[in-house]
Amino acid sequence: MFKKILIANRGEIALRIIRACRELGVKAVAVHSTIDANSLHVRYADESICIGPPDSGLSYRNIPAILSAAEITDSEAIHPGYGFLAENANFAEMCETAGIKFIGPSPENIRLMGDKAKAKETMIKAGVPVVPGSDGPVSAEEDVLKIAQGIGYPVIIKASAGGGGRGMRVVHSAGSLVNSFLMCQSEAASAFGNPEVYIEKFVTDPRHVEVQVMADERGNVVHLGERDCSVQRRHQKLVEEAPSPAITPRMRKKMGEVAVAAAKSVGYKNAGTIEFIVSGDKFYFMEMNTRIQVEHPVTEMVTGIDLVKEQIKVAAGLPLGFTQDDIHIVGHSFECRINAEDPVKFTPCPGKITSYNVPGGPGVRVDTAVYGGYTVPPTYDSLIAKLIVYGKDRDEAIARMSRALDEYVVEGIKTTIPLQQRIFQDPVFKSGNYTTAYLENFNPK
Amino acid sequence: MFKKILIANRGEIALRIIRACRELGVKAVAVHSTIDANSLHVRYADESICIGPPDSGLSYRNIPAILSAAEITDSEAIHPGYGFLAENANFAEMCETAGIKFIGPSPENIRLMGDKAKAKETMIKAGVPVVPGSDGPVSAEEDVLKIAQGIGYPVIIKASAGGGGRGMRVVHSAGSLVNSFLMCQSEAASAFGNPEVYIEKFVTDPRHVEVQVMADERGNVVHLGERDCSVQRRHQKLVEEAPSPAITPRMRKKMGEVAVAAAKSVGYKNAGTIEFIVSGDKFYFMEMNTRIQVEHPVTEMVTGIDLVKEQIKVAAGLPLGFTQDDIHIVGHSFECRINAEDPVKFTPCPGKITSYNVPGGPGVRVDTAVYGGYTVPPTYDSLIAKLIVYGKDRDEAIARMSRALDEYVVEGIKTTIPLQQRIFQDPVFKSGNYTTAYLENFNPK
Amino acid sequence: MNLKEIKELIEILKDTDVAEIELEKAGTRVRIKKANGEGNHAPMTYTVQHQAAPQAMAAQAAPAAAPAEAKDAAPEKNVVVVTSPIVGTFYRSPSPDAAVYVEVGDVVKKGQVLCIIEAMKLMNEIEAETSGKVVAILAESAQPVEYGEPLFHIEPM
Amino acid sequence: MNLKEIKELIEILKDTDVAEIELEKAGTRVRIKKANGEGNHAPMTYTVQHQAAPQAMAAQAAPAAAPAEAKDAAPEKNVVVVTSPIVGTFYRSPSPDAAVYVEVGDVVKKGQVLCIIEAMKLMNEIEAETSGKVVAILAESAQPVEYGEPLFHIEPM
Repeated sequence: MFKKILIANRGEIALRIIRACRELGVKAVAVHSTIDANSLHVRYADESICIGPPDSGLSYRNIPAILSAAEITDSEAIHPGYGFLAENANFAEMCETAGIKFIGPSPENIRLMGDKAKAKETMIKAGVPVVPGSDGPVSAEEDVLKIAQGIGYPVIIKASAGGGGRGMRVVHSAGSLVNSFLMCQSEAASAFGNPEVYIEKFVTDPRHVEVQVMADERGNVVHLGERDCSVQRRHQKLVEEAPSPAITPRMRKKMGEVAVAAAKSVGYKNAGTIEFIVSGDKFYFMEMNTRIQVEHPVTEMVTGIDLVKEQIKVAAGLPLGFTQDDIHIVGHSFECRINAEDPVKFTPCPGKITSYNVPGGPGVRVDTAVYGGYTVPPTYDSLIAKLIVYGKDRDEAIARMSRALDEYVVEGIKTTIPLQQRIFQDPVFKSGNYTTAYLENFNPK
Repeated sequence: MFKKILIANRGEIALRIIRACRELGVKAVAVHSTIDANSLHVRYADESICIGPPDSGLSYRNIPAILSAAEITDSEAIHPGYGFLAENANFAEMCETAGIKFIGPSPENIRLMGDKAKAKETMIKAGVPVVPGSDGPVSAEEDVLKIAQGIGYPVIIKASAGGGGRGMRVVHSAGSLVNSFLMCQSEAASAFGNPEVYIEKFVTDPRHVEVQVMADERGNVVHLGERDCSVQRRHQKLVEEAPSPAITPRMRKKMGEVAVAAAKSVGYKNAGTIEFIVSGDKFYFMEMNTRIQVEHPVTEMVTGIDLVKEQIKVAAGLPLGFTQDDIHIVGHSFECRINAEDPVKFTPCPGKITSYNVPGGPGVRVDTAVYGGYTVPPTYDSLIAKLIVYGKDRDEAIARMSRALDEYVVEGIKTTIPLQQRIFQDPVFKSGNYTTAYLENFNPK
Repeated sequence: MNLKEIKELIEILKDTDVAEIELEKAGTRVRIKKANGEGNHAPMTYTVQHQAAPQAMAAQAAPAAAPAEAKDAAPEKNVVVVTSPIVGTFYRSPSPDAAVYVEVGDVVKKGQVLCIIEAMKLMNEIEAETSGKVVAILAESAQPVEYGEPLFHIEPM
Repeated sequence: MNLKEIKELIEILKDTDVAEIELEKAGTRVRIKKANGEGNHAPMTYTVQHQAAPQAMAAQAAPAAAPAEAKDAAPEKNVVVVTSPIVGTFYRSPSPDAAVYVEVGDVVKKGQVLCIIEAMKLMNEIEAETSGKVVAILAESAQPVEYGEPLFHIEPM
């Protein structure tokens, strides 16, 4: 096991990693920008190094500064957390060159999964289902008709140069396909200066479901079930749960096996998440995240596995502490991401927390780096806390989250708590029958 | 289910019960003394009633005031918590008379178990092992010799009028028995004005192990495993754990069966705890507590059962939500009672909490009613918080408690945290091989 | 608490022989101490220390935080506050049809019954502890009252 | 609470016989105490104490809380503090056997090398940004330094 680890991050995830280090008897080195000098991650670490000014480009993303900090503190490994340098293949490579263990997958894995086209190609080879479609631009009308026939309606025509919901058309039958195709081409030409379009199956009632995998450096890969992250606003997740109310045990097994096969096919190491788009009993690969996720605690709650400690252990060369047979999904867990944001407009709301009280009691976990009197800086992302609950079933977990949200006092800044309180009272959410469109349409009285 | 429950208590247990109510959708009424007007239990309840001045005899133990408060708020049931009126049979009876459900066992059960001699008698009848002895005073030398012969050495001679460790003599062999017996008699006569002594088997290396039982009002009784509470100072528990490192699965089964049989023999209802003194593979009945215990959370952590919600549900006439077969002890849990006390001299230390930060992260639960800026009044007991951890095994739980204690910031008053930090670093405690004498002898460098 | 309130506090202090005042209110604490100089008045110290709404909780919707104190906000000078000695239901008259015991403006004698508080099916008569004029009745008939809840203001005569 | 409010408070105090006022509000505490003497001309002192270390953490053993600030405690007036622009290892001389770049008392010119900081196996020369006299050297040779850690005090000339 390592003697000392440097944590190249801040906020709650830095604290999370420090906690794992303490429980493993490993010394933790915090790095921080000048504005974070009084942060909890600095206070709870065994050592700390100031690495630069508030601008994360000059501090938390400053590779030379972080490697120097590791060097002068004799750190044997670096945990990147999530965000910042977590999915930076160059950083992982430079760690390797400097003889410092990067706690995560290989630079090659990071690079591969960072390239969406290559990642998709790799997944297809590994037998992972992807959304069927033209697999590249189409220009001939007859090709469009043939492909749509093959994949079945509804289909979606997308401008290659489009994005963010622009340059798309959903087509429900062959009758309007050619017309829509031509219109989409001309719109794309005028809007993006590029008439190229491609065609894909349109996934109805999509859910965002992701499978956690964990791999050691000896070739063992285990999946830890799924998380449902469909409650999002513009791809920002707000509530996550495990297990997903949309996934049957049979689907769970199948998705898990697919995820393990995918990870094995690329020789994956450490923690990773394979994101799927799910519709009914179909699931399609979206992308693979080569890091610990913000929402990892819900998986920890229902499996009893400490993922961050496991990350450190496998990076130190130890075998996984469990096999697939040891993984049992028991109970239900939710996470609310408490952001310092206006709960209606989602505008960031940094500032000083004047009053603060965290919820407690059975089944409640809080991962946070803030405290009463702390000033949330405007410099970094707005996540200030993760409120996680566990219950023996989904109903108990919902009731528990409701009461925990009611107990949470954060004054001085606005947070997303009022929105999350409403979500946990909403019959649609409570039914479990929601899609990624849920939050956009959510407007209870 | 009840619509509204009155909580006849204060502090963390009142908050614990409010949390259970909220999760069950039951309104909670807090009662409070004048000094507790700004307490968290008052703030988190749906309604609150001031019932008297700080003196608990005039407020939290004031039966007429509490029943009036229940009446004017239309409360259907009263949860007594622990302490105060929790084991007051008259109160339970008066609740019954007033048509208010007492959330606990029957007045008869409370009365029976409150009378130590009758309780012991009842247990013997139910087949529960008790410490063998003279079963009353002995006066003839030959009787003493015969009894000691029967139960085996070492034996202990105790003055009937003694207590608190005074008027006792341990005898290891027949040679010194008569002499010790006579000396004890004369000492008892001069010290307590009563020469009566009795004789019992002296239990070597005793551990305090208690079994949690839960019974509904339909005759179902289930045990939820044991808690080890041997870390105590003058019968004040400081650290508890579940399961006990001294109990084998076979003993657990046997003790559990005995506890269930005992509860069934008296028609016991609701939550109860049977305390045993354990020595090697022998266990003897000490007493039965007819209430929820302070240390109930460790059982909740390893069984996944919410005991307080279960109390309310069975009081409302619902059947137990589980059978004996559903109970599986998984993982390991510790509780530290954080008292506002000097960690060396144990003198109470009430006062204002000037700085406060609770531990968080995986496997950590805090049950408390204090917060930054709160003034711990000198009026009530010194327990300010319960820090509970869960780990997949005892080692993980120990490491987790250590790091959680390190994270806990309570400034302005002295607490037992420094002592508990030392306990969780102590090789003897870590080995699990400790007895009730542990804390008295604990004096690490 | 704002500056105006503090100024008022100081004004209040001026014409008294109070030497020092300390007040904590909703996260704000003020302590005012008079100059020693004048020196002829007996140096009396008076400390009002309200257990300020705990900071961590300041904005928490406190369902019933210190209701007694809240209602007891500003009894005027020379007024005796009669508070409820028990939890129960307040009645201004012995029965629904009967006349009320007292009205605002009435002059009562020490020992005179002011109201009834029912608790545990028992009717408890609450008597005046001083003779005087009833200047305020603070609870409504048939309304539940807490321990310490103010019921009457009596101006001693 | 801002200065304007404090000034107003002092104004209020002036025309009263209040000797001392202490006010705590949202983490800031002010205490104003009138001079002992009778005279109105006596100077008034006031202290504004910002609750700097977060209250909840005040007494927490902070392993390395604001190390830069701590060491930078009290540079004198007219002193330029040269801080480390990078994380690395500080060296006072180009090699162990070589003479140090500067000593206390030396006069340096703008652009003159003061020390080396090694980071990522690269030697970074740190130059004086102003001409002046070296009045203090705050780091030891071969010692690790953080970003922003003060290295030299230079008195501009």
